[in-house]
Amino acid sequence: MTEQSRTDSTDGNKRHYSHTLDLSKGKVEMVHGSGGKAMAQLIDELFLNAFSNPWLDEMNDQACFQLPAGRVVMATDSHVISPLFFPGGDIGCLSVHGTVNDVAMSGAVPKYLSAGFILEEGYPLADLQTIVTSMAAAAEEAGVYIVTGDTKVVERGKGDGCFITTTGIGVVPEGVSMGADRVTAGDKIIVSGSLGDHGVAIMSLRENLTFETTIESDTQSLNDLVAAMVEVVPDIHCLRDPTRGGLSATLNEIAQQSKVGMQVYETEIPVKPQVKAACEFLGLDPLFVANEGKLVAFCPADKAEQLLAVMRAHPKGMDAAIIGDVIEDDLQFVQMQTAFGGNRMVDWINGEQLPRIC
Amino acid sequence: MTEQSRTDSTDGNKRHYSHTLDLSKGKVEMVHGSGGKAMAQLIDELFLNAFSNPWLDEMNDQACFQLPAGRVVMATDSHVISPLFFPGGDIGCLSVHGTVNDVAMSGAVPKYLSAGFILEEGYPLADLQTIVTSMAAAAEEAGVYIVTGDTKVVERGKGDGCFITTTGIGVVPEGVSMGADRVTAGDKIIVSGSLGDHGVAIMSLRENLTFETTIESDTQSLNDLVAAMVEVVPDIHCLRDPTRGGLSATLNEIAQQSKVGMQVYETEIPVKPQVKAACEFLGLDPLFVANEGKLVAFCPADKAEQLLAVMRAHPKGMDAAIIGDVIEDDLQFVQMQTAFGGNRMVDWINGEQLPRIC
Amino acid sequence: MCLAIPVRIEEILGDETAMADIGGVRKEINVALIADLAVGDFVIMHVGYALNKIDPDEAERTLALFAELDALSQQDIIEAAQ
Amino acid sequence: MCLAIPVRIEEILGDETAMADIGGVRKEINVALIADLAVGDFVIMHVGYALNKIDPDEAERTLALFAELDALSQQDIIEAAQ
Amino acid sequence: MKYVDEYRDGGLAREIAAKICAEATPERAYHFMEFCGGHTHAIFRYGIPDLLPDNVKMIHGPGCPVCVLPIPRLDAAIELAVTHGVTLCSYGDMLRVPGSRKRSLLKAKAEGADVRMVYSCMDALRIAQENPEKEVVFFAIGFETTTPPTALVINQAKKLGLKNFTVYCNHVLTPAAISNILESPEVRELGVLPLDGFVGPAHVSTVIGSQPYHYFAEEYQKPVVIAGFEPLDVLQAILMLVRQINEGRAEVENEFSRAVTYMGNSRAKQVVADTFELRRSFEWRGLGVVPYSALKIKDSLSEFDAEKRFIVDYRSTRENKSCECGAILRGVKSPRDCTLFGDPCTPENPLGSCMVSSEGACAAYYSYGRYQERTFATDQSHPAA
Amino acid sequence: MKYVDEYRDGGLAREIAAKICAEATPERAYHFMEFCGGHTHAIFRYGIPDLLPDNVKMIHGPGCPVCVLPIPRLDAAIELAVTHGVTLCSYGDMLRVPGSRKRSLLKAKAEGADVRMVYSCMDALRIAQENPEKEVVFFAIGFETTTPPTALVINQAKKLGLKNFTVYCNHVLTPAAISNILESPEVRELGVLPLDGFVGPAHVSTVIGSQPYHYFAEEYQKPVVIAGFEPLDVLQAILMLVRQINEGRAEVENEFSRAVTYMGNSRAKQVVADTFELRRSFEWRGLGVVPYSALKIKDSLSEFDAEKRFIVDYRSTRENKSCECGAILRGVKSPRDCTLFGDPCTPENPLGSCMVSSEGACAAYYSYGRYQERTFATDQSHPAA
Ligand code: SF4
Ligand code: SF4
Ligand SMILES: [Mg+2]
Ligand SMILES: [Mg+2]
Ligand SMILES: [Mg+2]
Ligand SMILES: [Mg+2]
Ligand SMILES: [Mg+2]
Ligand SMILES: [Mg+2]
Ligand SMILES: [Mg+2]
Ligand SMILES: [Mg+2]
Ligand SMILES: [Mg+2]
Ligand SMILES: [Mg+2]
Repeated sequence: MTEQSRTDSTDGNKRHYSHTLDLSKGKVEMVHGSGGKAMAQLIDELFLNAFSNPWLDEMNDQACFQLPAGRVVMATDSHVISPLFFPGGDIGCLSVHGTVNDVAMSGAVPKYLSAGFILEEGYPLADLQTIVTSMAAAAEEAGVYIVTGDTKVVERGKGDGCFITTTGIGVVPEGVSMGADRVTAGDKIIVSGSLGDHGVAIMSLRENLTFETTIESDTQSLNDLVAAMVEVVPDIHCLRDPTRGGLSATLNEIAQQSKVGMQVYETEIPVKPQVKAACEFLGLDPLFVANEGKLVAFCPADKAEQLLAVMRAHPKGMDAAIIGDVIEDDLQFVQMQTAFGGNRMVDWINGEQLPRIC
Repeated sequence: MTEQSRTDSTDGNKRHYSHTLDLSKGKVEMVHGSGGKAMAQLIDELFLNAFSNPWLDEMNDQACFQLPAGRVVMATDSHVISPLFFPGGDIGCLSVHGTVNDVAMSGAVPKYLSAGFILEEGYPLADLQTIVTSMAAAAEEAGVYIVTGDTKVVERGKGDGCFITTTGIGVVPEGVSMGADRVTAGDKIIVSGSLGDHGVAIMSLRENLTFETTIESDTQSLNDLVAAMVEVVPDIHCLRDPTRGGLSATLNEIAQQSKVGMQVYETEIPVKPQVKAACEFLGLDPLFVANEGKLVAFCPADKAEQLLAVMRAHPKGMDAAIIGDVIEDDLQFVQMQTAFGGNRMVDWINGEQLPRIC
Repeated sequence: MCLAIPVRIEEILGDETAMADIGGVRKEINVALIADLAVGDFVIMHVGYALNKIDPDEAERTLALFAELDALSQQDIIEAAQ
Repeated sequence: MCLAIPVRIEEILGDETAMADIGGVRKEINVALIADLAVGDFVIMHVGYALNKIDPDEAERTLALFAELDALSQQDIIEAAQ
Repeated sequence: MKYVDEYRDGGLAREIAAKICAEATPERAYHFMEFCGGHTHAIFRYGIPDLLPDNVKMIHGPGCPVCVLPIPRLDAAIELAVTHGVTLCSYGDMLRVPGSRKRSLLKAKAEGADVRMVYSCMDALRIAQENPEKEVVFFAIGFETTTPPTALVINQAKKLGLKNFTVYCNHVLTPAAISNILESPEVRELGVLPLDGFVGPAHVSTVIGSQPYHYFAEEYQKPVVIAGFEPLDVLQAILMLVRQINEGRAEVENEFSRAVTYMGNSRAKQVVADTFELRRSFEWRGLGVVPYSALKIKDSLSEFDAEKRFIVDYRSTRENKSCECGAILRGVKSPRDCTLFGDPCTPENPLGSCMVSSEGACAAYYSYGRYQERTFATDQSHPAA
Repeated sequence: MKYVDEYRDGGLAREIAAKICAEATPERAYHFMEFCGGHTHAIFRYGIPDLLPDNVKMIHGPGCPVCVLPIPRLDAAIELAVTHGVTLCSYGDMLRVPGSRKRSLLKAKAEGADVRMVYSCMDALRIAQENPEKEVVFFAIGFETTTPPTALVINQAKKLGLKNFTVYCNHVLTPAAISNILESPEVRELGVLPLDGFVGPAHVSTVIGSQPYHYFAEEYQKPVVIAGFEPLDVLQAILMLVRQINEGRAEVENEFSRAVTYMGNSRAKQVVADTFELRRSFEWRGLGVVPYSALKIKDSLSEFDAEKRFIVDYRSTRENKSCECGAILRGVKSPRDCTLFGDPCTPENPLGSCMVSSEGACAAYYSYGRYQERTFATDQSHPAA
């Protein structure tokens, strides 16, 4: 092969480039989204490298995989968190967890992910690599494959570093049928662990709040926890991860969709002391604060203790707790008995005065 | 029901809000992404309204549908086009076409879409509704359903009005097996119509280029065309939509993945006179300009005429043409015999000096 | 708006700033309005500023007031029951 | 950089601007450098400015030059074949 | 958390409540106004009305700085951001309050104005330092609690020689508002507003001390009990007020003695006196024009006064005429009396300021209190038990 | 398109090519320099070398304005954007040229500098009008073709009274560069660069006319044929040069008579003369310092001269020492002689300016010419036939 031909030579399936990407000092440039060789190189050296799997390696504009007949679940989340790196995680792993969890909340087993990147011109490639590496690790931990993707670059000032939209595909096991409208009076309400960690970890970084905590985001995938739960109690009525809007949004949404009321008990809701303290001085309610590694389960009362035991036996559900009851209520109110003894409503979060949290 | 309770009342599955969204003068506010009632209202009154289908109407954080056993295809595209509205389309229909086409390019039948919206604070709700309505119409035309989604709002100056990431799921018919590595010397190269329309339509709007054409973007879904093609010639080796980077990027990518060379003939490549003219004065090559409603097919030479006939009989392939041959070439070069008679390379597009085109 | 919270002074950082502990959360606050501040003092913090010290004896006394009432009310109940 | 293209003047819009047609594409261009411009004239456009008019007779003559060569070369070939 | 958790003990609460029930004479009604929105919030958040006998009623006072700001001054802040193009820094609650034509600072922000939410006035100062090319205005609202920090940043701006930082001062004074209520025809003549005593401010009093309230107790013969913002503080104060009434006393008592002294914080008072001077009069939403009820920046510091640097236009505006915020802030109506409450007025689409601030009576009612309007089992057993 | 398509006729091309083959004397070699990058580009894009006999060789000249700009002046433009914070408007090709330390305007943009690609200098003027708070600098490069538009916008800026618009002038002159090549030791003494004639500029000549070339033809006895940028124009010019050589003539002939007159465009020359004056000397990449080879803005218009408004620092810099751009621009080397060509130097990662501009010899070679280096079937039959 002549010298000049090296430029275009291939090494197995890998394309060869005359320069490797400058992953230490390089920046995202408009050309990385142009559809040309620079884009191909970014995809090859950054994304293919990190995510490599048989489906992605095909390098088609789509991935093709075999699924058994049955019910398939699809979920998507766009991630725009700021800052991109935070205690306990980054947008990379978060973008895997966020979608894996939405798939898992149907009781399904998540299998494949797609990832769409919207990068801002000037974003450091080194940071992008950290993000991509974190995604890869999160996918591996969750047992899912990132099989297809897309990369766009927007001009400086038209984006915010890196946005990631992931979509997940999963398969629902036989006998599982959950839904936000399947909750009935008499169900118990269970959370898988302490609330508010993610939102407080993010807020602690906000320029004009700046406080120090040892709280880390709880961002994690919950599909293994769900699999354990479903195995023992297949007839869970509903699962939901209380992300934006926190527990209050989740309870209110499901109350409306299932046309029920909810009664929860403040003393039973696990909240870490530092989260409580931060909420106290910021004037927030921990029930409104986002989580990224917790779930709320609604299950028949007679299965609640059994389910709780399974959850507590799992490392991602050690602090699980039964926090309340689903009740009949035409008005579909969510009420909370306070630690103080009174009863009050738990309304939807109102307003957005927080940093972007997912 | 007491007066105050009306606020929380439900009407069938629909939630009731004390004010309806101001779709004529309202703007996207941060609160529309907060996970609270304002977000629920945006989703209900804008997205659910436009996209309504049995899966989306379940209002879970994921959609659940039945698929037959077999090969399933998944594709994703993030859309960041600027401007959001352009001759022949807008980001809404484009975001459906872009992903439907990526699914279809495997030979699969696209079935379900997810949609992730990243909205910039201050974006007019009226424009958003136009976009969403256009998506709904495009989905209907393509026979796909938008079954799940996500909405995020970023602060003014951290986005660019509206970004949409769609992911599609499709099912591959028996006997179809395409891939970018399946192209072999001797295959014919066929395009489904004139090239460069989309990119030129977008460029004509660019502030500092400003020229007038009657060229409209070719944005359209190609799944029906593909279905017709696959029915007659199931053993098409590869399909690809020449979007960013244009025909040259597609040919070069596939040459490398299939380890072949390509020889195309300039006189056979359909390009509209206005597109040619615009490229001429901008110093561009039509082969580098993006398309959003065209495909390139690689098929065995003995099936080429049959395939061409099917394509020409379809309204989306009327101007289809055989433009070249796949040849053996260790260096995997793409060459073009010019109308002038010389032979030259068709390299990848180089640099990004164009507006964002998809 | 008048949201304020008792915080414990952990460290005096300068003329006007101190590190405060709030139930395990640490935050730098402005203490320019407080005379004779010492580590271990509790102050009421509002919008990042210490407004006043908390008097631990008075705090005890208020709790005792609740407790006294308690004792008193129990006595009442006993009396009423007689 | 010296990219320039022949365009046809469609309409004179003012002292210094005209609407030009470029193979069906219309573009407003600056014609301040051109004297005695008329609709129907062809000009060479560079970075949005007309640089000079195209002389249709000279254009014909150049094409004829190619053609003449053609005739000539055929004659050569005939001679060579004899 | 120390000094917090022990004041939220449910067991003690029930005992103090029992005491109130026992001591409140069934034959008479007790009407106490909690001046502060902080108390209003605590009362609803902890469900204190559930614990009180029917004849002990809490009246919500005007002590919510967000609620009492008149619309023309809010409009002026929006205009500063929109027309003058300044970077307007505001505490969070203020952002969503509807001004004229349903505009708000948050809507102005969505339309492109540079509006920033700050946690502290020092953040506004920092923004000014970091953006020397921008005019930064701090939208200062609040009672005596919030005034000393504003005074400190103005002095710090002077020390730093900042040329691009001003304060749009809307600080108001608690005693003037209490006077106004006690002097109002509703209280003095019409008797529409029965008012037997005051739960006095918590954090305001840490600054001004208990001394200013003695005038009210003596002049108007109304008992005042200064109370902390924790629920036990509130219950205890109510009990102390019931006792004063029963015993015919009208004194100032200090339940919040752990943070409030007779004279308050003299350093804080001094920096305020050095920085601000009394306005002859100031308009309050609900209360109308109240003489000597607000502060402005002293002339010697006028370079930091946004009202001096910018031409601020106060057009008179009409509030939504069905909104009862004014009457609610005077204590003569309750949110329930407003026909707009809950539909269409909600925290997502507030029609009045009282539905915005978490200390506003309407918001507190809406967010915590709606369910109380119907029968529900008060003796529900504990689920996890 | 009229005046385009008829000059790209493949049939005619083969006939002219046959003529060249027939008339070029096999015993001698013909070395012609096409001065312009536009010709270089056309030669590669249309595969003209395939059509020429082996003894007719084209030498690529320095007529690519992007290629000849010396690095210190590019660095200065980057500094204007980065250090002075101006809005720097540039024609597209210039954005990707590597300056010192691999910096480029595009990389500066990615790092936050306000760099705008413009299609026309009038866009830069418009940006200045629309952003009165910003300093807008137009990075003017180019030969006589591009100079008149720059002159027009400077005069328009004066008419509009713009205070925030300046031009960083790097306009250069074609005749000076031709002289320099003809005077170079490679041509005159060493004979390293055999040079039998010139294909003269197309669009430059529409402005300056054919008159200036007569000096070269006479003084240096080199034939010049001014040619259009279409492929038939180029072939015809080559044929005309071959004939001049064969006939021992050294004249100026005008193949591009449809657009080029003897005197050129007098209006354009006048506005240039009114706006610019000669620089005593100017550094060219490849050619070194060339006397009276460039223009600067006249003192009377100095308010629009970026070099007068900003302190522009020209640090001497070293180019990549293996990059042969300099020698290529002088015509003494070909891209093939550069060890960096193709690996690592590519259009995506250019190491020299000649790999950036589509008129640069390296880029033209790389993008269109690589395949020619190996044997391929020249008589492939048509596929669709
Ligand atoms: S409910 Fe709304 S409209 Fe009615 S008084 Fe309260 S704030 Fe005003
Ligand atoms: S190939 Fe690159 S390094 Fe070599 S001369 Fe050309 S531009 Fe310079
Ligand atoms: Mg989701
Ligand atoms: Mg999620
Ligand atoms: Mg979810
Ligand atoms: Mg894509
Ligand atoms: Mg940004
Ligand atoms: Mg795709
Ligand atoms: Mg696509
Ligand atoms: Mg594609
Ligand atoms: Mg979501
Ligand atoms: Mg923007």
